[in-house]
Amino acid sequence: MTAPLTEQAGGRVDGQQPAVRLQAVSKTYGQGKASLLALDNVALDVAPGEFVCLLGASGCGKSTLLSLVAGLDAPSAGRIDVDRRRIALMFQEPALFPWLTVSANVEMALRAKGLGKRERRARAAEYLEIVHLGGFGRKRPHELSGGMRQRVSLARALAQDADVLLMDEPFGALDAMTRDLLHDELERIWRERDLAVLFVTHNVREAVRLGDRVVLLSSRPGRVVEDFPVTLPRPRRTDSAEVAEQAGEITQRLRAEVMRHGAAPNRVPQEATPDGP
Amino acid sequence: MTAPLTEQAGGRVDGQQPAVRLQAVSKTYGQGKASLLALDNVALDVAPGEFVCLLGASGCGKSTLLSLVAGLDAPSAGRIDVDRRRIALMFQEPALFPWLTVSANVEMALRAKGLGKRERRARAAEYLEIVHLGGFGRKRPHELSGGMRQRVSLARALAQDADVLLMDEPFGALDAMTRDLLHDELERIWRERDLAVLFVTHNVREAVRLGDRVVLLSSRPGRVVEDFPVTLPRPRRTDSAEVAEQAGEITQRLRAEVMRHGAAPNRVPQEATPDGP
Amino acid sequence: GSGGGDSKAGAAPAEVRLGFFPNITHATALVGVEKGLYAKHLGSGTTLKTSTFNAGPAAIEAVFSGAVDATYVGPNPAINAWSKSKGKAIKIVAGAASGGVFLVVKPGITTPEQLKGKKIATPQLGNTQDVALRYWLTEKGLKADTKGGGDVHIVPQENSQTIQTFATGDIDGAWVPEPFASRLIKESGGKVLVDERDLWPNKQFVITHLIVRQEFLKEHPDTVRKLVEAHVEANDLIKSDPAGSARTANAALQKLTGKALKPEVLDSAFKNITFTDDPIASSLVTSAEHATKVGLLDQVDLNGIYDLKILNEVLAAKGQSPISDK
Amino acid sequence: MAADTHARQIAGLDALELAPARRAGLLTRAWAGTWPVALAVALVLAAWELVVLAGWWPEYVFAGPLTTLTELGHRLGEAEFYQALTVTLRRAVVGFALAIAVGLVVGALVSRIRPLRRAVGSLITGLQTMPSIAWFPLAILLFGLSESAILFVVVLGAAPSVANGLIAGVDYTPPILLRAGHMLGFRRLTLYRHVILPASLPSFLAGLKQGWAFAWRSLMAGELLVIIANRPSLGEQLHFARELADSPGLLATMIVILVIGILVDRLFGLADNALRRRWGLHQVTA
Amino acid sequence: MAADTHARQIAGLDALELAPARRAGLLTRAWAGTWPVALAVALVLAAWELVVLAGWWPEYVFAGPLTTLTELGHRLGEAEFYQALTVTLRRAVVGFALAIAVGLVVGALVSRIRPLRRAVGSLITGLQTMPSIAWFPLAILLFGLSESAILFVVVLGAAPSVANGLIAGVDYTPPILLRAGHMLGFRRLTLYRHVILPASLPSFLAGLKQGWAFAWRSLMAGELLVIIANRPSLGEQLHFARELADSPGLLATMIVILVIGILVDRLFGLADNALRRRWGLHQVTA
Ligand SMILES: Nc1ncnc2c1ncn2[C@@H]1O[C@H](COP(=O)(O)OP(=O)(O)OP(=O)(O)O)[C@@H](O)[C@H]1O
Ligand SMILES: Nc1ncnc2c1ncn2[C@@H]1O[C@H](COP(=O)(O)OP(=O)(O)OP(=O)(O)O)[C@@H](O)[C@H]1O
Ligand SMILES: [Mg+2]
Ligand SMILES: [Mg+2]
Repeated sequence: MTAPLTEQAGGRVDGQQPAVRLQAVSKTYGQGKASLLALDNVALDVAPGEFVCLLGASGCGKSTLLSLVAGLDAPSAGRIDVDRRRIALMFQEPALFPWLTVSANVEMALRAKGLGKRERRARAAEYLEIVHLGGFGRKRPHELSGGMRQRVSLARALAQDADVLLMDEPFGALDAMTRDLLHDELERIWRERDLAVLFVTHNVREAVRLGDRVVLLSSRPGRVVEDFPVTLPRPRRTDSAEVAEQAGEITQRLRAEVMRHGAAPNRVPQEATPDGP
Repeated sequence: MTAPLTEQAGGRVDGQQPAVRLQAVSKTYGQGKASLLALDNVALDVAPGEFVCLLGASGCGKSTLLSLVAGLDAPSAGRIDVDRRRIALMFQEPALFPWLTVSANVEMALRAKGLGKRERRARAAEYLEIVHLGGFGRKRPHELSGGMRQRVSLARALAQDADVLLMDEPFGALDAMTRDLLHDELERIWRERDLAVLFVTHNVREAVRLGDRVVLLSSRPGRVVEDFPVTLPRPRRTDSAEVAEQAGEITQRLRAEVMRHGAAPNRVPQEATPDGP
Repeated sequence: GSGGGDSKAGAAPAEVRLGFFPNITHATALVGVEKGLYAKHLGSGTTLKTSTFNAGPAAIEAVFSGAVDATYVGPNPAINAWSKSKGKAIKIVAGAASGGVFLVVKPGITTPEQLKGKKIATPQLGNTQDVALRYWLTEKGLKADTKGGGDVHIVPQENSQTIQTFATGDIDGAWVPEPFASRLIKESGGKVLVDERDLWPNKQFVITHLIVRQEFLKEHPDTVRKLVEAHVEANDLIKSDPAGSARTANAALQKLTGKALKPEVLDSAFKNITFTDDPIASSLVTSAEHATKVGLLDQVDLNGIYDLKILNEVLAAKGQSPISDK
Repeated sequence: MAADTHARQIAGLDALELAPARRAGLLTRAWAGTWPVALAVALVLAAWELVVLAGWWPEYVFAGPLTTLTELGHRLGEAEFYQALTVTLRRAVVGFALAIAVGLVVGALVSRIRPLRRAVGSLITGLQTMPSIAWFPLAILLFGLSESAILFVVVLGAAPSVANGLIAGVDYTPPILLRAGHMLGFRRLTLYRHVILPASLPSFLAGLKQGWAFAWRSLMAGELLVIIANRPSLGEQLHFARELADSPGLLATMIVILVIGILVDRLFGLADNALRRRWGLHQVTA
Repeated sequence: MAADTHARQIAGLDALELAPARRAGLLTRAWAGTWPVALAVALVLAAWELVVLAGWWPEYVFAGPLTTLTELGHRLGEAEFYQALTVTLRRAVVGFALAIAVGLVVGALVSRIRPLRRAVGSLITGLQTMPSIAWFPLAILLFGLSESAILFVVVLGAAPSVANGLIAGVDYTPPILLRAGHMLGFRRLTLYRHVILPASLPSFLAGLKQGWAFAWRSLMAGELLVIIANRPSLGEQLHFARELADSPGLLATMIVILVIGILVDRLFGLADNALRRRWGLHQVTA
């Protein structure tokens, strides 16, 4: 079942070397009876400069996939290749350093580049400006609201200036307005830097608004069940009819997928099924 | 400016004693130059059995408002009265106890009621079932995905069996499907228990889907700028045209409100303005 | 390590390091240092560096590691050092003090028989006073084992603690040296049951003597001679002017410990101690035999522990009779 | 594919830092746990023997491993050693248990009652810095020449650590958990029992470990306080070994103390691992 | 309105627990910080005087507050006291600084290199439980009768605490922060410097506090090792006070030690408060 999908995914690379390539990747957490197959035989390619959105029910393995690609965890089986590039990961939680100011948190991303202190500070201020937090640089994370923390985390990820950007529900805690503004910013930066982006979201419209492709994961075990190309011309708008239409389609498919698992989509399977049905 | 709003809010109580009443509530964080006026002169009533949704830009003071109502923090000015009732608060973060299993986390909510151990366990299992996490009771929080943790937190809040339920972006990390299912569950419980709910969300449709009223907060300082009654008949569906329409209206107003603050809505004001312009 | 011996054998070292305790039984050193006698005899070529120790073990550790060249100590640490090093580490080159040890008991107790079932303190299991008490008890037909059982319960504890426990009634007596004996008498109304001097021939037994590292003795016999000369002069001074010396010693104590002895304790203690150049070899050997008998010491051969040649030369030069190392 | 694989990117130390602990076979794990210790012991023994062979100090000043281990073996063959060990360990355990009880109560009170904290908070560290010997006279006054006097010194030595560990833990309990507990209806004692104590457990455990070290050291000193008939103890043996300038005896006793310390640390290590596993902290650093 | 106001609901202790610290006036705050201490001191003095008045023990065995304070006042009037204080404090600071350096290096290495941890991890606690006197012979062998011997004993006493504090902190560093650091490109040393060390700071600080207590106690014992003429020290004074069964002297010295311990704790308290303020932990428990 996954074989044609792999080709479909691979087909989009157009002969170019993919920025990220997952081949038959599986991930099992735990051992024995309590083990849980989070990802099963996943194949996925992301081309350089491509914006791929990842959709799936809660707990289907999206974050797991990102942390495998980021190299924070090792797959139980399969192979992950990342082109010799810098990877940035924006975590699902803000993951800010509580002992640093907001500005210093962003500056941490600039340290690896060996910039001077003043330069770092100026750059951090720019990024904070981008996420609409100019002026909050001297506060500490605990003085920010949830959405503000998430934006600092975004600023930090952008500041890393990586070639591959992994984002885990980056706008989940933001209001629609701020979200729209940040969509534009993200799209601009993606264009300018020719980034490869792997973007996890629960908002189907957001996925269609931003992605070149929308990849749908099934639940427990996580498998790639569908790969929708989005060919709408950019710039797109979240509330445009076209986006709404394609989002509707994808939602249908998603709904079907979730339903396939029954009303309680997150029940633990009685046994781990290493090779699927 | 706030006076008519107060009446408007108060008007909906229909002579009955409100479950929650905020009168001219202000909240300032910090002191001196670094001080920040998070809430300014907020008046809000929630009647018993009423479902009030709170909308507002990121960082406008929604979480602050909930924690004032919950009594976790004291207002800098004004008065908050809560009818002699139990309050439950579902935090913006999951706030689970890392040393307890998922089930034990939910059971904590049942301790205060003096239930026996076995009874507690059975009840916790029921609530986990409600949030579609049946079978995950023996895992620990760190073994769950972000959305799953949020649902455990929801189960815990529901298990408290309070009269006033404060919820801070409870479905922010969930996919649309799971969200829909949980909307139904929440609505059912709200009905059955005749709960007063104060519900923070960034999803305008969600607000319209669930709320009796949708209250719009402005940004820094947070003030009540608009109070939309939602009179659509229940049961409502998130993707129905009526919900979409009213959500559209509210979004317009929200957009205008955010725009009023300029493109960068979260700039720190040069000076705290205790009494507004 | 050869510490201060930084020159060839025979040549005077740049420094000689002398140890002693800030304790009235070490009055020889206290007076000698206070009056500058050591410095005087050593001359300008060699400086005196003194180290004070709180007790025997530290002094012996310092001698073993070469951190001091000579030190005043009691009989026990000396025997220990001798036996542990199999006769390689030290030599006793002179005696310093004798006497000053008493069995002080509660007023009601007047005969040895009355000690049955009583608790008696000694400074330390297996030390001279402990051995003396045990031996004395066996002579009186009383049993006391090394674990605190028997007719009389022997409680080894530090002397300071004895002062306290005697006052609070936790113990009924103590076999202790000066100045603790005097303090028990003056402060807590204790009575002397035994003056240890009465148990020894000539009422003499060693309580303090001067030991020297063998290596140092081999390398710098002349320097040791000068030390001994100063030592003898200090003892002579004490004998000729006991009252003045007592004050000098007390002043030194004040300097070293921050606290002088009370005058009445000082007087009584000073009177009970005899300062002598004679190490009273017989008492050391007998004490060791006693220790073996009561089961606190393996047979130890003390032959050769004394090297009194230098002392006797110094005494001879002063026209005094030689001292035997037997 | 010429691209670097991640396996290579996170090679070496970092792989060790971040890769999850794969459960290896029992034998492999036992070996992984044993060889470093064996190697360390071998290295120490070799270095020790070398120092002795170099002849800087005579054997009676610094005994070699052979002499020491012979002495140790000799002791291990005697009943008295086991008596001493039993007596000392019993005192240590009883004293430590008392210290935990006292430390818990004091820590709990001081950490939550503000005026009390102002009044005596700093005193806890003050007491901790007080050497055991300073307490001896008081111990004797209060308890006479009895076991209790020893225990008193041990408790005074260890309880402040336990209390301080708890206080540090309480101070660093994440506010969000306190708030969550408050919302669940926990107040005062129940908040303590269900939220603060478990949240402070890691820090408390660290405090316990330090407390054990204090208890043990105080005990070694305190055992000289009351030398009780027919009851030899490790502290006494240590003291006598030094008193008699008995280098092999001293080193043998030190080895015994070290081994006990190491075993106790292993116990704490087990508790700590269980805790970290529960909290989900083992995945990254294991 | 008959409804309960929240102000009443969260009254009492809980208000204290959860209400944010309102900055009161300087005077009020000074008073709030002073009266509990003053009260505690007064209570202790009164109890002490009562015990003495009860006459259970003679004054020379257990001196009363008056005698003791007179003795203390007398000492405070003498230059020697300040000399002793200076000497001891200098040794304590130098020894502690060395111990921190050693503890940091050892802790950092042991916490991150797995075989090393297996090999010597438990040894750290083992060493911590080793009483100071056990080290004396070795100290003298290595350093002779010098200040270095004292410092050696102090470092051996305190470094294990510092190392253990750091290790505990490292073990309890939230994995998410480690991962964040890793993603920012920090590895090994830089990960240590920018993530692990700051994240471990609270635990490390607790370790430092314990380390100070160990250092101080070891120093009090170690100062007897080398009694240098004309260089009085607190440890020496404590010892002689006890040796001579000088009750007022002992109590006076104990007071001095307590006061120093309390002042040092206040210093740590300041550091700790700054830390908690930074981390946003002060809001709830302040
Ligand atoms: N550290 C872990 N140990 C054990 N199981 C884990 C661990 N992390 C994740 N899992 C399990 O793996 C599955 C996938 O988790 P993951 O976090 O990848 O989901 P997700 O798709 O990101 O979900 P969400 O949208 O809710 O964030 C879940 O069932 C979860 O229980
Ligand atoms: N503990 C605090 N100390 C100082 N300032 C704070 C604190 N908590 C919140 N604030 C400030 O108060 C304002 C409102 O914060 P709040 O968390 O209530 O926002 P919110 O509406 O919940 O936002 P979001 O949707 O992003 O969660 C923000 O500007 C924030 O910086
Ligand atoms: Mg996730
Ligand atoms: Mg919020």
